[in-house]
Amino acid sequence: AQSGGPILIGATVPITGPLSLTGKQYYNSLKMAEEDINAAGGISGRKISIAFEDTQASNSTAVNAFVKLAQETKPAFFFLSSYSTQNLAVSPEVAKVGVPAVYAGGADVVSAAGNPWMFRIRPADSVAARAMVLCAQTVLKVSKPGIIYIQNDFGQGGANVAVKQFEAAGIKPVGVEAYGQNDKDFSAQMLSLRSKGADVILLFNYPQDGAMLLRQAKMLGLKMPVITSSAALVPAAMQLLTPADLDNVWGVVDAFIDPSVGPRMKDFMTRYKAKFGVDADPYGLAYYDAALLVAEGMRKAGLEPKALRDWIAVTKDWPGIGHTFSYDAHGNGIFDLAIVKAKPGTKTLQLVQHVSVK
Amino acid sequence: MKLLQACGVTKVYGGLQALTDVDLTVMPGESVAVIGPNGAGKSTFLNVLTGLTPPTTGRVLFDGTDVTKLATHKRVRLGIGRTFQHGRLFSRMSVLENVMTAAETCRRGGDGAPRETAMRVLERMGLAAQAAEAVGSLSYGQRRMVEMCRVLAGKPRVLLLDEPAAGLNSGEVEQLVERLAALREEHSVAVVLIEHNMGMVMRFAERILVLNFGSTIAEGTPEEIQSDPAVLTAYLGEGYSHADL
Amino acid sequence: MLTCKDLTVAYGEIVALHGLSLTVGTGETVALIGANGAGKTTLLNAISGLQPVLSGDIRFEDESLAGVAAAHRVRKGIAQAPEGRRIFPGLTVEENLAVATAPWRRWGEKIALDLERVYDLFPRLKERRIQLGWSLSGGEQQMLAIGRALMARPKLLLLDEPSLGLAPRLAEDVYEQVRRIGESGLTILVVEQNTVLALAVADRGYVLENGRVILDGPAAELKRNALVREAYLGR
Amino acid sequence: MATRRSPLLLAAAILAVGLALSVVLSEYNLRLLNLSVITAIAVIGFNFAFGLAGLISLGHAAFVGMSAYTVAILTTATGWSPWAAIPMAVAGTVLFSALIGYPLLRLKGHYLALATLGLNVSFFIITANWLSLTGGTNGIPGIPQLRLHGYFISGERYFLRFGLVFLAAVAAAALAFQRSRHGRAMIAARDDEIAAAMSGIDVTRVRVAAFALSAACAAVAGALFAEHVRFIAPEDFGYVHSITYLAMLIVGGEGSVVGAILGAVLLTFLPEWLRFLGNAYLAFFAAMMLAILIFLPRGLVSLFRRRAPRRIAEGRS
Amino acid sequence: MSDLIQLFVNGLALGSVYALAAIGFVIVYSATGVVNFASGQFVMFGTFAGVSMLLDAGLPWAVGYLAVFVVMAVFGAGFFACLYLPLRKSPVATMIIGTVAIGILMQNVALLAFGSWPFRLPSPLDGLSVHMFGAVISAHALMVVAVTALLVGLLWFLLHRTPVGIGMRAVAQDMRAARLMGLEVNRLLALSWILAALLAGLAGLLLGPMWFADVNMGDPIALKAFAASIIGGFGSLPGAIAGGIFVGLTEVLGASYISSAYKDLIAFGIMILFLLVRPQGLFGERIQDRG
Ligand SMILES: Nc1ncnc2c1ncn2[C@@H]1O[C@H](COP(=O)(O)OP(=O)(O)OP(=O)(O)O)[C@@H](O)[C@H]1O
Ligand SMILES: Nc1ncnc2c1ncn2[C@@H]1O[C@H](COP(=O)(O)OP(=O)(O)OP(=O)(O)O)[C@@H](O)[C@H]1O
Ligand SMILES: [Mg+2]
Ligand SMILES: [Mg+2]
Repeated sequence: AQSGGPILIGATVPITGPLSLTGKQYYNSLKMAEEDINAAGGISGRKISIAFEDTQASNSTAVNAFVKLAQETKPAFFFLSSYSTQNLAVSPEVAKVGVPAVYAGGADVVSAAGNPWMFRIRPADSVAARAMVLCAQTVLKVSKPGIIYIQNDFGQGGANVAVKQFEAAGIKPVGVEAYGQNDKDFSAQMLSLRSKGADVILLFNYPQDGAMLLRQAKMLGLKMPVITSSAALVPAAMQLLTPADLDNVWGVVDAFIDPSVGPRMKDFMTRYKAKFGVDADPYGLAYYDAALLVAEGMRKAGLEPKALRDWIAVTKDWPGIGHTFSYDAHGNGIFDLAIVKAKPGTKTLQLVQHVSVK
Repeated sequence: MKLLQACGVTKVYGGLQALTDVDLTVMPGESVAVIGPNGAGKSTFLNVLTGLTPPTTGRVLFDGTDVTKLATHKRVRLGIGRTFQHGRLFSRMSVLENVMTAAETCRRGGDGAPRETAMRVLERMGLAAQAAEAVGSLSYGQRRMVEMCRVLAGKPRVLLLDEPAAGLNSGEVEQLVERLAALREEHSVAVVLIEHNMGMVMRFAERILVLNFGSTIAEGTPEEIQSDPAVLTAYLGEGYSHADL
Repeated sequence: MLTCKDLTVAYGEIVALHGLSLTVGTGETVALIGANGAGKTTLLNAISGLQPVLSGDIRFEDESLAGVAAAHRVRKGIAQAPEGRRIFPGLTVEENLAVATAPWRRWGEKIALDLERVYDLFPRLKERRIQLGWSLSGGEQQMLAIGRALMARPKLLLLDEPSLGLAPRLAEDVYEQVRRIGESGLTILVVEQNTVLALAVADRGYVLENGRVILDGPAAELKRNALVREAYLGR
Repeated sequence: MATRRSPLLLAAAILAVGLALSVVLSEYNLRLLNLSVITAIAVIGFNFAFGLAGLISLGHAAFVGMSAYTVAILTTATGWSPWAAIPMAVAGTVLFSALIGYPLLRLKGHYLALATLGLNVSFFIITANWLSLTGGTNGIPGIPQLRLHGYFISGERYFLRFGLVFLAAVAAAALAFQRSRHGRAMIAARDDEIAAAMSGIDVTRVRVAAFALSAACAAVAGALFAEHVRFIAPEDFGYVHSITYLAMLIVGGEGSVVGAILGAVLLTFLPEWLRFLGNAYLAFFAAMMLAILIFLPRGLVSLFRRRAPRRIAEGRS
Repeated sequence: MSDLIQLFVNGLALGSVYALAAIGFVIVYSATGVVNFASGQFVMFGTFAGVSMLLDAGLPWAVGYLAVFVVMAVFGAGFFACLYLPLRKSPVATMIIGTVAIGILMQNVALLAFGSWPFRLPSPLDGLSVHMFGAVISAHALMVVAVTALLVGLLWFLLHRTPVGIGMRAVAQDMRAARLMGLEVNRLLALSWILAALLAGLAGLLLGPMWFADVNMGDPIALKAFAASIIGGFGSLPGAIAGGIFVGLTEVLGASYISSAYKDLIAFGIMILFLLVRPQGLFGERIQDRG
């Protein structure tokens, strides 16, 4: 569609509002990917240029941002937000415009809707939840799980899958407790699970409340292990915690971010830190990987939307830094996660094992 | 046939006995004044008659039916009209619109269009020239007259006036008395008047009820009241004499 | 004590005072009478500094008040009991009174004597000391308004229709107190519709019409004046 | 003065301007215009409650949401036609508003504002948690499109023409109502409740009527919203949206139908126009809103109307 | 049983924080008549002032706290001069929207200045906690409870027993009459806003260590503070504390014994109920219209 000048790519991510905490990482990673791709010669000699628009914490704003880019910038490709309701809201517009797009939101309904233009670049919530259940069953070998989840699409979805998964294995969770996105006290939820005899707590959380939950668990003297989803262990949350807070905490994270993973990871981490002054997290990495994936797609299949989409749709075993991408019929590409745990007395995460949920 | 009747009205606010067992009967076309010191309960009495405050005990009858439990607006539609001590107008409306609201809600079969009714009332009270003005730009006296017009546009059968002469000078009071008298004559509207201006009360009222600390201390013709020693001490002041007016 | 010279005051395009002049001597009680809308309240507000003056000058104790904010005029000794009373509805009677001591009160200074003086004048207020302003009857509010103005320890007291809404006996009482206050040496400028009462306590009077002084002189003289008798005293 | 303009003229003007714009604007601007049209209907409704009857309701978005959810649930879960679901949603919302209006509208001023705010928060909590009915925070996707004579009303352009008809009708009706005796009764009940009762106005009924009318418009807007976006989630109807409606009305000009429309359009477009400012755009948006409040206290409509300054009693709180 | 005590203690601590936020709101309301929808953002500014002074500038406790108060006082004065004064005569709803707009502005300015990462504000009592009756409470939370109680006492004394405080209330009720009483209206109003900003600063400093500093923390706090002040009685200081604790306890106990998903519904439901049955709240005075 485009000719001459740089190849335009659109990114609608949350830059302001309560979701901007993670949005900032997407922004950084995409900026870095843009530079790296262009430094490596761009796409067949043409540079790429990413145009950003803010989605706020609002579905409507997300759609506005998308339509604005689609109409005015006419990008060859889109990066969508990691918030599933925003993705659900833009989904019809993406289909209407007919340009391939990747998104990071986990909710299964997004892929279930069967929009052929949208590809997920993180594990779906059901995948992550199943990994957490696996962690409880195989690593910790516990049988009376309790669940605490954040009251949004991510938490609700994750908790539901986890309950089903446990039940499939003949285990009935002793309790499922919710908390609001802005809550500051979790004693009721945690004490209730303790009094019901939970021998492990699964946490579906966002970064900040995740950190607060972990701290309050220690404050309340909870003894059972805690399995937390990715968010509580991203750098933004980790900086709020002490090593003691991480005691007996297991994380099921999207990707294990550690120099030991390999030279590419190490390189990414060092450069990211040098460039933005903060540590890389799995969310940002997902966008970076996706950008490289798409760049390769553009080189191989060209800019024609349908061709590009078809190329992504059949991608198998594409080696990203954080994950291996293999797309299925619903546009889900990531099925592996990492179980991590802090080295005792420190905040350094160590890999316990990889889990793959297919 | 009694038009408006209050039987044994008592009103208690917390520990304060604002009205104690007050009776009043108003016949059609009659003019009655309620006087008494400040805080005697006169405005409270009007509030009870109009339904703005429920009495603690006692009943209010209008035209033979018990209206004690009836909402204010329904009493108004039956024919009870009232003005307020501090004047209450709809500040975002013009003079005409103010008067029209009452003409509209109290419209009965056979009445003309509300706008005409309202205009007619304004003309009679000498305010036609100001019809289109915003009520905020009127002087105090004019505002009181607009309020009166609004009540009249509702075609009341009894008119309850709370200190209509306050803030008017004697010339204006004179005019007010004449207009009220004309009104009574033509439409046989009954009037209950609360007023501290004794000149007006004595000239206008056929009967006077005197309240003090919420209780009736005297009732009678103007002549009787003016010479009642209890009224003189409680209200008019020892030095009161007719010549002072 | 107070001199107004050629005052012009307007509300937008409506001119309320047309070059009005007036003086009040120290210790005098002066009555200001006039029909509705004559501009009496406007004049008091101009003196108090609530209403900006277009032209002309107001001098108080030989100092021009031009550019002096309302709060500072109170400090200089001009207090007003305003039209409509304007009691603070959510303050108790005593708090209403205490508010007015702000201009002179220093830290820790007691106001008990001032309160006592007001309660002496208006015993009813003492009974209602802890009642909230809004719940007072009209007459009680008027007493409170005057008492409140006195709490400012003024040299010049401006009263806007103090008898409005008062029972005859109370109106007389209030004027009796006004007289007492006047006799104690305070200078008073009182606006009044009840001409009889006002002229009974005043030393001198002014008659206002459409924003102009049309007549002035000693109270006794005004009481006899044909025009005043006709327009303001009835018959 | 706007109130003298005939309602039909206003409707014609809306249709004319809207149709002209529907031809020239880009898809993106058409989308924003569609959002403005839908929002304008809600704000006109809000004008009944606030502009006329003086009820500061911060729960308006809950009514928009209630209707949107009704449409969404009826069309997706039970397979109703949108044409049947929309009237049902409007009727249901109006009924509900009247029912809660009776107890709630005894409150005034800040109290009502905070009570309705609480109502809106409660609505959010319920829609976010009642998984089986509302789909929880994931919302309800896949709301079927409207169909007219066998054609889908799809695409921003066609939807705009469709929405404009509603806006024109609602605006004309609102204007006519405002000038009627019922509108005057609402203004009277706002200006002085006691005097209104003393003029024979049933203040409670008038208030509830204003509230219900405002809910009716909100419901129309909600139904259109569901049909426009075809995906709804609890956050689309949070209390922040209620505050936005109030802001739109005040920025446009309280008490005026034209003002309601202007405010809705401006505050929908403004943040989008400011996007070029990057991270700072919302800060600028807020600053501009403040500037309007300070320099145009009577709202945008005051730019178009000349009126002698009214004497306003000072002070009273 | 010890769980119940723990819940109770946590509810109390949470409630004092709400109360603390509500106090700033109440002061503004009773001294200026404004319902400040930006009150949550005021607290957020306080927390971030703490972040800059204690974390970024690394000042020692006493100096850092003092610096925060200076910053907040200046902010309060600026707010008064640039925003409150021009909007002073607007109707209630315009004022509400004005404060909402200011809240958005503050939030986005903070975002530009501090970014979206949360911070952990240190507390002098970090790491200390108190065990009693089988429950644990951090020493810092205990301090919040104590400070809140003390503050309410002090402020109540200020507003009801000192000339300045009575003057502030008078100004809120009738500005014109207040000028006639010789009150320096603007000075008192400025003082009210400065006081509100100082309180927000203190609230921010106390909140930061418990809740993390986050540019979006304002609205959720404000919402609970509203509920608290309604239940306690709009504009009443003892009400703010009673209401705050009521909301805090309802939230924690409701989550524990009724439903964690619907716990806020309970809090707001009770608020609405209060408005309907007893609009003056637990401690509020009722001012009526007399015919
Ligand atoms: N809502 C109320 N709550 C408590 N007390 C009240 C209330 N309304 C009136 N009062 C008290 O009841 C008494 C009677 O008041 P009311 O206003 O009826 O007097 P009034 O005779 O009209 O006096 P005035 O001539 O001064 O207007 C007063 O002492 C007043 O303080
Ligand atoms: N705020 C205002 N805006 C416009 N005009 C006003 C305003 N206040 C007063 N006026 C006008 O100025 C003139 C003088 O009013 P003022 O209130 O001084 O009269 P007054 O002599 O005190 O009358 P009253 O005896 O009724 O109190 C009147 O014509 C009035 O309509
Ligand atoms: Mg009275
Ligand atoms: Mg006057």
